[in-house]
Amino acid sequence: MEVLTTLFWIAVAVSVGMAAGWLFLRVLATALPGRAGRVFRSAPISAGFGMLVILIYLLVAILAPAIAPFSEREVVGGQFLPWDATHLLGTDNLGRDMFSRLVYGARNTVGIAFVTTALAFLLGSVLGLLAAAVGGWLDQVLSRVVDVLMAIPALVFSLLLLTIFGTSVVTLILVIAVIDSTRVFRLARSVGMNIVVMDFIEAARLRGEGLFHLIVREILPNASAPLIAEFGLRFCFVFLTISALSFLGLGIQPPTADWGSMVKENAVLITFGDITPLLPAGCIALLTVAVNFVVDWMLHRASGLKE
Amino acid sequence: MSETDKPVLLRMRDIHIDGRTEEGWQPIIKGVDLTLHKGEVLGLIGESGAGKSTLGLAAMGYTRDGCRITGGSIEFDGIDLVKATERTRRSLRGRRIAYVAQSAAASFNPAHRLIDQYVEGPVVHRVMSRQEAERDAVELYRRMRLPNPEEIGFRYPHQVSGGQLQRAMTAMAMSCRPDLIVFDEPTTALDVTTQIEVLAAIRDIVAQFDTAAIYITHDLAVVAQMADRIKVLLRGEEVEEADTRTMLSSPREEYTRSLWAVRSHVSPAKPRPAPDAVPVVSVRAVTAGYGRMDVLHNVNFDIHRRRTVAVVGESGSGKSTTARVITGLLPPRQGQILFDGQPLPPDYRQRTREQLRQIQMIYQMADTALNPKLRLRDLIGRPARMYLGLKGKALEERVRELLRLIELEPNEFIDRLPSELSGGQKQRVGIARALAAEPRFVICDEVTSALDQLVAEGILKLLDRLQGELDLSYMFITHDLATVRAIADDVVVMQNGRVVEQGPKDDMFRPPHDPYTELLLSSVPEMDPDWLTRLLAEREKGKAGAAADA
Amino acid sequence: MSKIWIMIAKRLGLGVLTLFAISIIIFLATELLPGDLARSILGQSATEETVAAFQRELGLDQPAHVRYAQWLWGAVQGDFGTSLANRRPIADLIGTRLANTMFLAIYAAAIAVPLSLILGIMAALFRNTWFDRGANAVALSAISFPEFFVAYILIFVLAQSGLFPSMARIDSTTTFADALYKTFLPALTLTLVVTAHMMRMTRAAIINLLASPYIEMAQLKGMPPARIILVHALPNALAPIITVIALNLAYLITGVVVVEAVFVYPGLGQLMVDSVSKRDIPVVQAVALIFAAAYVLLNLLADVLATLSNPRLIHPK
Amino acid sequence: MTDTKFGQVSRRGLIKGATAMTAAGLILPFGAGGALAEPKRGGILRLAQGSGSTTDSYDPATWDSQFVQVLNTARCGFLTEIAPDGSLVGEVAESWEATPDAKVWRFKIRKGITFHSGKDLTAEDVIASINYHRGPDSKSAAKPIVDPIVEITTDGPDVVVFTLEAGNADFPFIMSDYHLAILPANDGKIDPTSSDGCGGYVVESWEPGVTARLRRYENYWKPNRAWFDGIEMTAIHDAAARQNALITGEVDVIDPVDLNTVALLQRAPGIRILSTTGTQHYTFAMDTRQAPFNDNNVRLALKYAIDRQELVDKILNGYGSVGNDHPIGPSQRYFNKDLPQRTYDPDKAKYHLKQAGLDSVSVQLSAADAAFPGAVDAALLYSEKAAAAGINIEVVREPNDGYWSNVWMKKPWSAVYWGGRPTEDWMFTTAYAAGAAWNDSFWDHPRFNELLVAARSELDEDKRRAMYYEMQEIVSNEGGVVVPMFASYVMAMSDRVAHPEQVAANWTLDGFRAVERWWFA
Repeated sequence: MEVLTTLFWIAVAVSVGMAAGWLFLRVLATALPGRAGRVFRSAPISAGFGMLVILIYLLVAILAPAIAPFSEREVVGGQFLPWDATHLLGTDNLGRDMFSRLVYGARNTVGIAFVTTALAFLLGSVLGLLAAAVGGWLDQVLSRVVDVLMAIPALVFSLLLLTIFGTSVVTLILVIAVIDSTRVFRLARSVGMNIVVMDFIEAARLRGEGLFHLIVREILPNASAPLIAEFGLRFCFVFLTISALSFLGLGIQPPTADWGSMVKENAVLITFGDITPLLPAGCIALLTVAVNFVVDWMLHRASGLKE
Repeated sequence: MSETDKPVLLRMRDIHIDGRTEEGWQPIIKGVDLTLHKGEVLGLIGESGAGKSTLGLAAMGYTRDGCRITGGSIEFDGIDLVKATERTRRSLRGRRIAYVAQSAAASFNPAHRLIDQYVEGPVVHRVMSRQEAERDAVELYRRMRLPNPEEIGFRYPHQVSGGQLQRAMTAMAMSCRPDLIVFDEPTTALDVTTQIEVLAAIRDIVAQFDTAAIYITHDLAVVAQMADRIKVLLRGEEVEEADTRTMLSSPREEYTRSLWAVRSHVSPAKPRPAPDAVPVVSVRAVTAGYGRMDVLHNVNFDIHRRRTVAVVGESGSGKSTTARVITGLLPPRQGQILFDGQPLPPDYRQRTREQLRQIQMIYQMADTALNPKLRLRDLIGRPARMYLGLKGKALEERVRELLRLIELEPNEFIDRLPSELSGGQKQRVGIARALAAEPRFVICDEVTSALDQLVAEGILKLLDRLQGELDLSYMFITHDLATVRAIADDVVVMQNGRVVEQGPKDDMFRPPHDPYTELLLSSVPEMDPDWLTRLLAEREKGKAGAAADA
Repeated sequence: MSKIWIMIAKRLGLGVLTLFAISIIIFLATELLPGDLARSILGQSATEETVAAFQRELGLDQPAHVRYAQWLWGAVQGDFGTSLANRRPIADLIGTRLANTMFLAIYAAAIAVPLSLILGIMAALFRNTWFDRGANAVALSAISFPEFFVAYILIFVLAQSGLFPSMARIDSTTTFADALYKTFLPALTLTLVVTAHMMRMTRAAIINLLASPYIEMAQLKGMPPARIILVHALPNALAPIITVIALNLAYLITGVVVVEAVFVYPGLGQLMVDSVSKRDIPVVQAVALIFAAAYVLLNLLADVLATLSNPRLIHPK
Repeated sequence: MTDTKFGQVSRRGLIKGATAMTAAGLILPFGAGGALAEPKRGGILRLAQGSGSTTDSYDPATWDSQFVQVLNTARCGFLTEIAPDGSLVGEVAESWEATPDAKVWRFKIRKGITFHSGKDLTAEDVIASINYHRGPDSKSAAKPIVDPIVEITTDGPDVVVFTLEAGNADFPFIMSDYHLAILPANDGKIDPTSSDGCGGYVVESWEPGVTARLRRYENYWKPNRAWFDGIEMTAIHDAAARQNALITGEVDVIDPVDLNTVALLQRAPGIRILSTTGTQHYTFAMDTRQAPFNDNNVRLALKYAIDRQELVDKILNGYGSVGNDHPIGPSQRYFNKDLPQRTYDPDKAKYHLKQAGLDSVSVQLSAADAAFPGAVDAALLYSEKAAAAGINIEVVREPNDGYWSNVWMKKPWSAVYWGGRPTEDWMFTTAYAAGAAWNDSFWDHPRFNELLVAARSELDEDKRRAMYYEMQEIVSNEGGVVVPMFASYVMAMSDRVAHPEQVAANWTLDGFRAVERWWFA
């Protein structure tokens, strides 16, 4: 019976999500003029759902202080208060408002993940495309260095680096970004390799274009689809890395609310069937699914398959 | 020759097919009727975008992703393919209706041996057992005049040459002895000399098994050899249909006549250069290659001011490598390139910006030669900005001027992406980009071979005009002798990295020829429906004669 | 085939260089870590005197490069030394744990690889249907939960009901069948963690090929959709799939410290973390090298298999 | 039952005093149910603990985690043992006596004790075992506590004589320290890698950081101890995993219990919570040499700015009691009952800030869960409450890894955990005496130092009490350590496990001796 009820609610959630996604697409298609509108009209519902979720997250992140009834660090009541009108989602182990922390968590988590991923991509794709464009010894050196870095397990490596350099948000971002950038490098290089053999690159070289122009104007725009797709995945993995680091006692400094650490802080409750830890985990999962739905759609458009 | 007394095999009535674009569904085929009798070969002809392939595939009840049949009926041997279930259609495909694709190299699965792909059809359709099918394959390979018919099936596609693959694919299409084969431009990707063998093999086997065929091509001379009847398509609509000889001798429609007339452009002969004139570009004793392999052996030729030198040869002859040596992409092992009598640094990276500016290149595939993410403003403007330092208004004015020069309306085109252009327009943009540098020498690498003949003709005329206006010298790399005839002043014939013959065009097209030049020239299809038969007979005779001589 | 041998030889050579570079990086990193073994073992009880005595006994008073050279000299001769913390030979220390780690990795892979291939192929076959989207969403949700959280949920659902043990304690006396039963939950956790990635890649690699002319050819030969996916698309999609499988296998070997902690599984990950926190440098080095070697070898294996799957590379013209 | 053992020594007042020392106290509400039936033999106790590292070893110099402490307490014997009621009883030492100045101590070694290897325990073994921790080459964590021993000699086959550099009435207590295990000697040296011992359990196998299996030592000399046939100890670091193991019945006892969910765990059927309160306390130690902590007014302000009850409620979930800024717990012998309890008072905090000439102060507080469970949260709560007094505490979460070497006594203000010491003198000497190695507030108070030395050898009970009262007052009012709470040890066990009515509180798990003292009901 319990299974049936759960299935029922899952079905309800999926239907509501679909309906919302569809509606959102219609709105976008009508609201946006010309080409952009047409693009959205042909988008699948899953992509609409994804964009809607991302939009909501962004709004929540930006408007966090306006939405959250309490501050993220303020102790406002007893521990583990149940859900009620004042504390929509109850309170956590220190008596802080769960809902407010989730809302601020959106800001912190999404912000940190975005900065980290952006940095990883800046570093990884610039070097990767550089390796592809220049080739020769530079490519060899960079590729070997990346091979070496990738052969060290990421979690252990970040553990080492964070212990050496401390666990401020800045080092956290830098360490995860550097480790992630090795993965981005690989992708960017292989995508770049496919592009540099194209005639227009040859034409640009013969024109006497400099490296900067070659990479930024000629290669990068054509490598953007797979890079953006990877961005989506990596973006989500940053939460997981932070969460795993929290598990090992590193991670984001309290009392800053971030979903990864919040999962860790409340995880024990799941042992007793309490769903509180599902909330931050669900926030991460929903965003991951949403981002990837959008990414899938973009990849699909880029691949030219019309199905 | 009339087939009308034979029973009807395929009848398409008022077929409408739509394709999905970002603007929604757009019609591709707008109500075409088609009737094909048993054993009859119908030629479908038209330019790209005419809907030839779409129609050909519809004959199999198949539409590509993003297309759908919106109206009409397709009746194959009494079965309505539009209404039939997918399962029924699938059981017909490969067994009773087969398909031969344009690029055999791409259409053979690279992961499996030829024989495995051959037997798949008969086995899955339960026509024969695997052993029977393998035996049958050898027989058909033999009939398709493939070398080593017993063994060739055990090779992977990449181990077999293009012409052989195309024949193997025809054999594969024949594997279930279908009633109908759709040939979709089966020889377009082949060299002329190879094309002849494939055409002959296809013609014979279709005749032997009395198979009906739809033969899709844009090459009139080819279709003339293959088809009993010809249907001309234009933008999804039928222009006219007639028996081959009638169609060739007296086309009714203006459009058809214009197709027929394409090959008429011939550039006016120019005075020969003075013997002491310094050539713009000289290729001097160049030997070059990749890795340890030499691709070019001691290549020598000159290109004079305001002249067009056509470098002719089949794939692998070293034409494009020569271009790479001249541009500096491939520094030669020996020899050098002179520009205005002065040696150029062998590597483009050592050349000055001015030297780079003087030599520009136009590529065969405009699709890959234009950065798909840049608008024409930037694509064309970039060289002008780089070399000539133009900025702002002046730059924009120059881009507009160049667009007008290549006959594209500036206001309409300046902010388009390459993907929003047709093939011919893209090639024009390629030209404009080369011209933006204000070069003196332009290398044109197969610039027309990916284009329809009408479009190609437009490009050739444009290039011809610009040569006069802008004082340009061209090196024209091509495998198409018609192009040579149309535009060249001088011809360089290459084979296996060597120059076998060179001289002014008029001398080249006049016998006696080098034997290779002779082979090339004779392989160019002619509009005469009997040309292939006659040529084969002559070659047979020649061979017999040679044997007799020996 | 000789090409493959040359490639293997080259890659192995590079692999050795990689390992060497990693040993230096790890050594430097552990050097840079604040504190040392003596301090971390003595913990709150450390005094200057005892720390100094401890360091003398362990040879930590020697300069870093001397210690590295000694370690390297030993390692080259196959002697990875003894643990600084408890003087046990590192080979003994690592032996059973390596076996445990490999067991769990292979177990998880044995479930995850076929599962993700089947799901990926089915998703490609029924692309853009609700099956595809559903499988995709579930897989994505599974990877967006932190590993330990997935583990807790599985324990809550499967262990508290008594179906499976919540601890994966195995030792030399555990029978194979018993080990399979006891480590089912960690294996399942890891399966959930890695399946999504492999499944998505399988699906993407196959779909990527569906626009190929040879796929259209197969359709026009009247081949059924399942055969087209399996016989025509899959063999050509193997290279990226193998690569992603290798990456995930490497992860199963090197990245499972959190799962080990939750299920009390004596694997290498926990050893590595403990040794890092105790600054037991020889152990850290040895484990890091095992991890790196696993990564290098799996990548090499992936490349060899990808090469073998490509007739162009093994049947030259 | 211990009367006979002490019959001989109780004549001496000093020792009498020692036996009456009550170092710790007692069973708290949740434990009562366990002590029912008569003890009986049998069963394998499966014990899961939250510590234990792959780097653990048999070397007594390095025992630092609860896992090794419990393991080695089961495996080894010690000269003395702290009984559940907090009094000191002999173990390997049958009895002891001191000179009146408490400088020379004679321990009579019990006869008939054999090591697991079969070797008889002799005075030489005792000397070698203690000597292992002494001397310039000692790397032992116990070195500071055995340093005052000047000489160790034998007097006859079964008497060991310790000569101290200064009198110490609590010396026998020190000999109960968990590092000072008596191990078999060979040529006057113990083998720190050997697993031999004279305790109630023989180590069958030990995979450091994972599991240890022990079986009962059939020749164990204590008649009414070591009820279990064997012990299976597992290290489960993850709190949730530990609880799950208990809930699913895969282990019988877990320690510690995650305090966040202890209430939920208690509701699970067949599970009992046991907590003991003794000397374990959590502190925030500031470097009194550095500004602003060098000003006692700032220190007082900080002491008034913490809500102790909130910490006990939220961090300890009620499993503990409030501290009064000194390290002596309410159950201890000389606990100062007259000292008023300090409470959260932002106004007083502000007042003291004013006195220091400040309107507000900003300080960094370093914490990590390695300092004590919930340390970071405790610091956060502290910070929240202190804000009201104009004190801005920035909580810095430090890595758990390397906390004790890189943060504690390095950062100006950090969270600290103290297991506590059984005697006031030991505690004060360890962490509050000027120049002591672990004086983590770098505090130097002349009057306090003077009292410390005097009290150590003071034999008059009342005078001694007065001295310790004064010392507590000094530490509370002028010390550099905020002591917000005394934390109970909280364990959970299945109903099947029984234990005596009185459970020792000097350490967790019945003073590390649960495996020896408990049984299956």
